Amino acid sequence: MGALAVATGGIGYVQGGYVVALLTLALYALSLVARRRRLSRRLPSAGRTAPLSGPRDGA
Amino acid sequence: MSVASHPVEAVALTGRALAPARGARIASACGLVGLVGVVLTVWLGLWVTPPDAYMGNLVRLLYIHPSMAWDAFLAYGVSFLASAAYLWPRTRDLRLDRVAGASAEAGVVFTGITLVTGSLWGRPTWGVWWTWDPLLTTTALLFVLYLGYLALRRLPGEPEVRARRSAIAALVAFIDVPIVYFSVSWWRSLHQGPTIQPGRSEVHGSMAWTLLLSFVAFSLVYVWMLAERYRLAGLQARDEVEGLADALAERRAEAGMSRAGEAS
Amino acid sequence: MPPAVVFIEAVVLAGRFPLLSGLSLEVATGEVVHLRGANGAGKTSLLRACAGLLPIASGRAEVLGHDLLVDRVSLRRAVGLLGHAGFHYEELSVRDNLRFALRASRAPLERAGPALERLGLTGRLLDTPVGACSAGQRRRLALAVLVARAPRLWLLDEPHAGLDAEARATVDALVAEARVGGATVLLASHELERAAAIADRSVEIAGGRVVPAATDSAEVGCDVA
Amino acid sequence: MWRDALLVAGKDLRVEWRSRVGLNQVVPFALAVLLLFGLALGPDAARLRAATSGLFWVTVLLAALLGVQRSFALESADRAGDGLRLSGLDAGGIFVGKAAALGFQLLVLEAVLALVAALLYGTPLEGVGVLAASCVLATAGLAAVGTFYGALAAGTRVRETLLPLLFFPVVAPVLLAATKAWSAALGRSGGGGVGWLALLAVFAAAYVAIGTVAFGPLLEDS
Repeated sequence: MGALAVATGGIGYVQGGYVVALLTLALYALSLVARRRRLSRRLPSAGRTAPLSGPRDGA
Repeated sequence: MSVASHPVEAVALTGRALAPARGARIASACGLVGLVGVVLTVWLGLWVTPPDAYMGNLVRLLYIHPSMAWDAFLAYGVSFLASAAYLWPRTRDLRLDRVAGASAEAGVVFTGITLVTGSLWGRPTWGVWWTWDPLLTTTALLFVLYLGYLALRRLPGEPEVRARRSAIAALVAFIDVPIVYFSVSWWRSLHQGPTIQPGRSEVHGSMAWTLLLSFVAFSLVYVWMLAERYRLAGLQARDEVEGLADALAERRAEAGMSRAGEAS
Repeated sequence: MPPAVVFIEAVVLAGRFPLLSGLSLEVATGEVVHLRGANGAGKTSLLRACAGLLPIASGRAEVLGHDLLVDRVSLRRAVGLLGHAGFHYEELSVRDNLRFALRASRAPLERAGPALERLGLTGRLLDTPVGACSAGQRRRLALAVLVARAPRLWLLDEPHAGLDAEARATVDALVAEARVGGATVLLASHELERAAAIADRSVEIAGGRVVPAATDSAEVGCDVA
Repeated sequence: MWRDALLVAGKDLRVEWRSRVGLNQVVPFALAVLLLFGLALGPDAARLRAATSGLFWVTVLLAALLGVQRSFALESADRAGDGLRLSGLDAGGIFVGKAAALGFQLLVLEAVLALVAALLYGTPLEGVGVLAASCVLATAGLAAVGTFYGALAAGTRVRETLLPLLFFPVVAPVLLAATKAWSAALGRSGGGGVGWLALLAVFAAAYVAIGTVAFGPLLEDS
């Protein structure tokens, strides 16, 4: 890396910085969307709540 | 008793009530505008704006590094406020805990990028990958601090217990920030060393606009990430509650089985 | 007199597992109730919930007039829990452990002596660290703490377990004395005859709930009023 | 509250007196660490003398961590933690009591360590007033944060690894300020020792206050 910087007046570092920043943000964003999709597929329709006491099952 | 009088009912309720289409639309709008802003910033930052007389092309990092640091501190600030609000009995609500967690996670991502771009800035400028610059050092400490916070959040347990524990940890972590910054900058002033002063080279014309754009764009990205992570947390909470209903049914069935055992 | 313990559809969670899955029970002051049920039915969880150690996820739970959903801490000085663990500090002696427990719960220290005698903890034993004591002796110490504290609500989780004949008789006597003294006792035990002898009524717990014992009538002497 | 604190501190110190874990294990551990630093930084006296305050305080931090783990191991044996909760002691009192007991043990350790460090690294101990003051203030901060995070981590199964991760970043300023205060006292770097003491005092006050207030909920969950 050091040699690259000297030759191109530091542009290597700048590009490196941009790539790291954008790549990390993109990866994180994609992981969020992916996890949300996977979970919302697994959960049944949003409407169903989970009433706690539950129906009296003949206790 | 507020609507969130106890965790399980509230989680089921809020999981559904809070993701109205309107909230989601605003979030994706922020995301989109943010994305456009970022693309514009990159285009302007890398190609359009002139290299700086003093720093040459390195000044282009100016359009990434400071806004990342700003977003990190913004994220930690939001996490702190949400945690403080959660701890305040009247405004105690599990949604606040989810906001605190989501914002802290985004904060850690931004902090990581800040550190990398900071050291990339330092290498050509001072020949070292790491300088004990007060801002950079504080950021590094925050990075470790909030990694601990996230580790704490991932521990299993009751939603209420986990929320309270995380809120207190967030409080403690955030109070440490000014103390760290103050002590480090004082320590640095004892023996002067290289520090990042963005304002040193005078910023004019297109540079200033690009800088402003980068702040706005990345802040919008932060908002989108916060909203996205928040909705994910909502789903995760509902996932827990979903499982609970079956667990309750199973547990009650045990009563029946033991009855059968007794009868036979 | 208001009932000592009122649980209505109480749910207590450990992570996602419901320890209590909607338990309803009412115990009058001065009553001795025996909790029956298989292992893992929820007896210990009920006792720990009554002591305010477990958060009530939903339903209603009031012990000695304290609503557990609002405040699970202030009732603890009036409650005595005898669990499988004695809450002792291994390195401290029997005497120091008792003294610390009494001072911590603001009980008068002079009751320590008689309580130790009552449980047969005397002589050299007093100065041996609890870590060196046998399980039976540690349980006697836990009982001594309870006797000295004389709480209004006794929560006994299998008090007879691990005790010799003489200590078991002492436990029965202590429960009788507690009732005379106006205290309420919840007793979880697998020793049905012994428990039935000292309890006013018996309740069956299964699947984290109180279940009407279908075979009540068949069991002799269970519902002695 | 103070009565409860005294009671809990007395209990912790009596357990320590009976078991002597602190004396038999934590102090030797700290001495070993000092030796390791000596080996690591090489025999030349000038460098060791320059680094004395830093090495001393890193060792104290490591010992403090062991002290916190020991302090909460007491409460998990035989579910003594439940006993504390059931006794109805004031949560703030328990916090101050346990922190005070831990702090006292740390101060004893620091006294021993200071002498040994002076010996090993050949640093004459000057400005003992500032040295002692920074020890007291820093220890107060370490004990407060340690006890606080000890309770936070006590309820989890991963407390051995979670506690260091939470503890060290938060006490970084204490390490920094205490080291600088010591260097000033030992005449190594410029003045300003008093300023660092002020910072240590602010840190200790802040975390004692937070601990006293937030300890109740923490104790309940662990």
